Amino acid sequence: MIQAAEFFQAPVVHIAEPGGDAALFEVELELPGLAGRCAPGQYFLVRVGEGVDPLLRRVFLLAGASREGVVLQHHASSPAEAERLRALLQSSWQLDAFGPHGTAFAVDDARDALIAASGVGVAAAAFLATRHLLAGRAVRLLVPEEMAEAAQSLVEAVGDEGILVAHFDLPLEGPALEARLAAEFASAPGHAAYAAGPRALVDAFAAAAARHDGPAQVCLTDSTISCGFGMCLACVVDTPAGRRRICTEGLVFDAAAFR
Amino acid sequence: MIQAAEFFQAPVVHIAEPGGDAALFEVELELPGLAGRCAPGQYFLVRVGEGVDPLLRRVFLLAGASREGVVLQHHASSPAEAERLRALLQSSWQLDAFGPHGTAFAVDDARDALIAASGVGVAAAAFLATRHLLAGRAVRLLVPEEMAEAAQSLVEAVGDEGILVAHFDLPLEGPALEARLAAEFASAPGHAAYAAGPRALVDAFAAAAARHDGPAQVCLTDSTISCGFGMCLACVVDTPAGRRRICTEGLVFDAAAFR
Amino acid sequence: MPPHSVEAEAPAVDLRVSVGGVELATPLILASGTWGYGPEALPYLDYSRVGALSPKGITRHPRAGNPEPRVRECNGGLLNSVGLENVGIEAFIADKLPLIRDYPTKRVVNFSGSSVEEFAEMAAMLAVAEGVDVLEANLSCPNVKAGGAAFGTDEGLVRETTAAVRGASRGRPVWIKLSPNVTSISTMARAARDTGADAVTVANSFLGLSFDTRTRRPVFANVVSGYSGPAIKPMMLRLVYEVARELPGFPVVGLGGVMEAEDAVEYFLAGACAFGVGTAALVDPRCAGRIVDGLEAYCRSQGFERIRDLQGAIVR
Amino acid sequence: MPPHSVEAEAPAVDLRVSVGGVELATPLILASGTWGYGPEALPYLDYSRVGALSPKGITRHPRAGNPEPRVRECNGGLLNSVGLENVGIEAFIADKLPLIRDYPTKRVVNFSGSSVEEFAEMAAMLAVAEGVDVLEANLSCPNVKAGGAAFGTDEGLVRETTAAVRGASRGRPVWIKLSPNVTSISTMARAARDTGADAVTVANSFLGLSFDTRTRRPVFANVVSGYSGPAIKPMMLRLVYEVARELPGFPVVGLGGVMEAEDAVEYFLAGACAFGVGTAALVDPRCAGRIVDGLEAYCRSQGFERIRDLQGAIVR
Ligand SMILES: Cc1cc2nc3c(=O)[nH]c(=O)nc-3n(C[C@H](O)[C@H](O)[C@H](O)COP(=O)(O)OP(=O)(O)OC[C@H]3O[C@@H](n4cnc5c(N)ncnc54)[C@H](O)[C@@H]3O)c2cc1C
Ligand SMILES: Cc1cc2nc3c(=O)[nH]c(=O)nc-3n(C[C@H](O)[C@H](O)[C@H](O)COP(=O)(O)OP(=O)(O)OC[C@H]3O[C@@H](n4cnc5c(N)ncnc54)[C@H](O)[C@@H]3O)c2cc1C
Ligand SMILES: Cc1cc2nc3c(=O)[nH]c(=O)nc-3n(C[C@H](O)[C@H](O)[C@H](O)COP(=O)(O)O)c2cc1C
Ligand SMILES: Cc1cc2nc3c(=O)[nH]c(=O)nc-3n(C[C@H](O)[C@H](O)[C@H](O)COP(=O)(O)O)c2cc1C
Ligand code: FES
Ligand code: FES
Repeated sequence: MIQAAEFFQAPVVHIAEPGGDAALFEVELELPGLAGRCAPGQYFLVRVGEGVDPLLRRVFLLAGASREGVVLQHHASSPAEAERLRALLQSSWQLDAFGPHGTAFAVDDARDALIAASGVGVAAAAFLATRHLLAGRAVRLLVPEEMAEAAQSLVEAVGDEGILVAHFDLPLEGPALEARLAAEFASAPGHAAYAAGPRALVDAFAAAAARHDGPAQVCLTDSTISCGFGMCLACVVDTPAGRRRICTEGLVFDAAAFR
Repeated sequence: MIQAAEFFQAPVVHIAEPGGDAALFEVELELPGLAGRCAPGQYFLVRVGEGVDPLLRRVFLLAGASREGVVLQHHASSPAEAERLRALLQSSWQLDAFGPHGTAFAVDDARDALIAASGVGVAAAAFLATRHLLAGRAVRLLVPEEMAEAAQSLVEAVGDEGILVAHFDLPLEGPALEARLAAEFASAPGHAAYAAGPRALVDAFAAAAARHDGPAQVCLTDSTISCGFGMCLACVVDTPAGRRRICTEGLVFDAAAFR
Repeated sequence: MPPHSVEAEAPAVDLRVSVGGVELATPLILASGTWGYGPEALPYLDYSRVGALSPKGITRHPRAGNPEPRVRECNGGLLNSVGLENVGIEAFIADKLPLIRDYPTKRVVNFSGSSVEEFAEMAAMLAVAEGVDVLEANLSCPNVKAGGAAFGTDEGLVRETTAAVRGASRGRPVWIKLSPNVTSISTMARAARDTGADAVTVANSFLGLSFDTRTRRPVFANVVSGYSGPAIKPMMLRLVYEVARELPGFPVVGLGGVMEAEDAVEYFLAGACAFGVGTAALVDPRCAGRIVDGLEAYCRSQGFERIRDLQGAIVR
Repeated sequence: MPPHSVEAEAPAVDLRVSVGGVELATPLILASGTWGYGPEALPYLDYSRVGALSPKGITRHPRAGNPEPRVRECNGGLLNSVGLENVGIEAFIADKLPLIRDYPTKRVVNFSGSSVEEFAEMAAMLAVAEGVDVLEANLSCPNVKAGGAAFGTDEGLVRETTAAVRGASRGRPVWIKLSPNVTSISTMARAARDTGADAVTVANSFLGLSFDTRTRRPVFANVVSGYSGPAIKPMMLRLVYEVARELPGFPVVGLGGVMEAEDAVEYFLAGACAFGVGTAALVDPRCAGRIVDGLEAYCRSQGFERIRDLQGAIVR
């Protein structure tokens, strides 16, 4: 379901480093009353600073939403870039943010969940996990080894009885991850399956989900988003179902779109 | 006397707005032990932010120096630009600052002082006034009307028995100011005379000082400084004594240089 | 007669401009390529405050465009190598044009041919398509037949292409969008004017490239890309200034790095009669409304009742 | 044999490069106009880590240059209209050259003539002046006799001027500094190469202008100025890339917007054999040392023992 996104001038409550990846950072924005309209897989387009460098908006993925506001995570191009953007955020009282934007995961919380995530995708996965946990379902969250600790702390913030964090020590490219994911699917029949991360993870997940008997969706978190408003065609990808603009027709797609 | 300037990474202690001119702002930097080397009329070349906009360093005039550090004032091109630079300063823990740079006023504190100042020049004037007050001399500080309040508060910070702030409500360009300054000189025979402000004030002061029987020096606070290191020739002015680079051979000159 | 404004004290500013006989409600033109085909930008702006919309540039046949990545920021500018992905002229006329025909603005259709003949063929199709107000030939694309050099960098080709488009346009206004990568922009503008152009758009993006120093590969598959945005404004202003000075009275649409109303004022002072906004859309599609409002406020503060009087209004 | 480094584990990188036979200790050249005549920069850098110094550009007679203001920042770039203020060639040779003759670097003397004859006359003087290692003719200045168009924008003039300077240089190396404001930079580079240039410097600043929208006046008295700094890097890289591709093996010194070591690496990948640093000096004259150190670290991390092997080392 696509929520009507809006432009907000949102005060910055807190800036933090979630850990696991020095290019990642987290921002809490004061946006009361928006939680109901925010769903996992969606994002905000944030203008960092008011100058010409950085120029374009940055994708800040939704990592959580509460009565007071939203928690977002951004994956910068490098740790140095993350530090630069963080410094600019510190100096702005209010952030020009457009969202909640893009398609969201259709959360089937009548099923247990299997979630694979990497990088900033782990934040979307944690948000997703809460929805299943609140419905009393079990969640298996699979992340790369270096993200395990960060995933654990995200999950602890949510109260983690029903959630199990497992990790893999495999490159995202190559057949090994696809095989590992296929094994995960085999031991999770009928589960609601989700993936959130860079294209390599999404491709491996979509391939492994071929014979899965439950819903399988993907969220492309590390694509090159330029305008984010569906106007410039910089984010277009080829899918079996035709050319899609990730920024407006995604970030969430059915896994079949990437088989 | 030209102090050997150095590059410092100086923590920002405090950022304030002195008032009187929305394009002015003040920064306190933690630079212990530098007070002895800082003299009125000198400045720091400060890199604001680390990006390409702003690109060149900005002139931050010395407004005071203590055991803990220095107080500097900057005159931005507009109130909006001042706000932009202030926000960038807030986000930097440490400032890349080069100074104390440029020539300084030769303070003749055996004489009472007559000081004319405008804009950011008022900060240099206050610093100068303290040197005369500490030597038990009287100081007459002449500023434009809109700066009177700011000058008063700067002076109060210094303990103001011996100092009288007078103000003029005249444009800096045109003969009226020169006439007023000539009258001031007439009633201040033998005083040490100083001016700090934009070129128009300096020219009027230099002309009025023609028949003054005491030392008269000027400090050009609003020139277009580009590199500040004497290399690019963007700040060159013609003076009767030949072409001078304001950034390294100034900001302080003998008043005769502008007659 | 300018529309009489309700707020008595703040006299309305007449925002209408004419570009070679084409009347625009305001001088702001949405540049081709950064506002989609038109509907994508609808939620973010009021088309009645937009002088004209240039949809995504079209080619004779559909193009998938270049591989990823297609955009890269660099020091206050934007490098793009989208590669003119578009639905092709047939699908544009059949599917896209009908969607924007009723927008309260003018439609300046930007098209790129891979040969002079193809430019003429496309012009003939656009000349009879309903809802096309202006034909804008993009001469800043490679001439495939002649080894790929851009049409806009060869004076003879500019004459030949303009004449061919003029000949096929059945009287519809023809604007020629020039390439900025030339020694003498006024020579190219004169060539276009003398072979029938009603105005020139100055200009398309500069050629630029960038390497990823980690992988030591070019950022883009095509290596060379188009450079636009704030970083190119001073150079584009100089190009507009030269054309306006060398061809007095000939209409110039100026664009390159317009983000705020003040940037647009500089293009007027340089001699442009209207201006385009491209890269700024990517930063904030609401910028169109903000810029026109800012221009209105600027005219009031400077005592201009008609915005067109700003054109070339340099104080010596 | 590269100088053996003391720290055994971190193998020293051989930073020497050759530009058309001129051996430089490192590939970094201090570009003309932003480092003064040389002594002004001494407190901020170690000249033994600088390949060459180009002092402020000189003209046949002293010039006071343009009125204030002479510099204006704009969106990540710098506009300058200093107007070639300089002491003139006689005073340069008599008073300035002696000060830098013993610096542990090469001296690339940049000079601008107002006619071909003047270029030749100046070249003859520099050919016999002690301490001049390279003559760099700045063709990006206006040809006063021929109405002020820059030498570097006319192929015939490039040939004539290069030949005249070559003829008068008594065998001293001649570099031709080209104008970037041209349709085909490789045509100009070929013209210089074929008439005796040992290398080309690509390039001088782009033409740009800016208006003060409050006063509606041009910022500079001369209206048009030179645009440099980070904002021009992608365009200059494209020019260097084109010259290196069209004239394989012909030495190119690339410059424009180099602020950090990574920027210099891009110029090497584009095909330059050395690079210049101009505007960055104004921001921080210590940048020269920082950039060379950064390049050394980059070569180590990428496994290059000799920096010259970086030239054109693109991974396809
Ligand atoms: C100065 C400049 C600015 C540019 N700005 C933009 C821009 O801002 N946005 C944008 O989308 N593109 C832009 N382009 C890209 C350019 O319009 C397309 O990329 C170009 O039309 C294809 O040229 P290419 O070298 O990129 O080859 P590709 O894009 O890789 O095209 C592949 C092949 O398609 C064929 N082809 C190329 N052009 C055409 C054509 N016009 N019609 C039919 N077939 C063609 C040729 O055989 C070409 O080799 C710009 C190009 C230049 C030179
Ligand atoms: C692309 C470009 C880049 C430039 N970059 C720089 C730069 O970065 N730094 C810098 O200092 N200048 C630079 N200049 C300025 C340029 O070199 C001088 O300004 C130029 O030489 C004078 O041309 P002008 O139009 O500015 O006239 P002015 O500077 O106003 O010169 C006044 C008059 O002096 C005479 N004159 C002009 N040039 C010469 C000459 N070379 N020798 C003798 N007499 C002359 C002419 O009669 C001219 O009309 C650049 C110019 C161009 C075109
Ligand atoms: C992403 C992108 C796509 C563009 N597509 C086109 C196009 O299809 N046709 C065209 O003539 N120009 C195209 N342009 C060039 C713009 O219309 C404009 O001429 C140029 O970017 C300079 O203006 P700006 O700085 O405001 O963007 C494109 C520019 C960008 C950034
Ligand atoms: C203030 C200033 C003065 C310059 N003076 C000269 C000059 O005298 N002669 C010359 O050939 N180039 C001159 N240039 C151009 C630079 O040498 C260089 O070619 C250009 O600025 C691009 O490099 P950059 O981006 O590193 O500055 C000057 C540039 C600046 C900014
Ligand atoms: S990023 Fe511009 S269309 Fe998706
Ligand atoms: S500002 Fe560069 S020499 Fe003074």
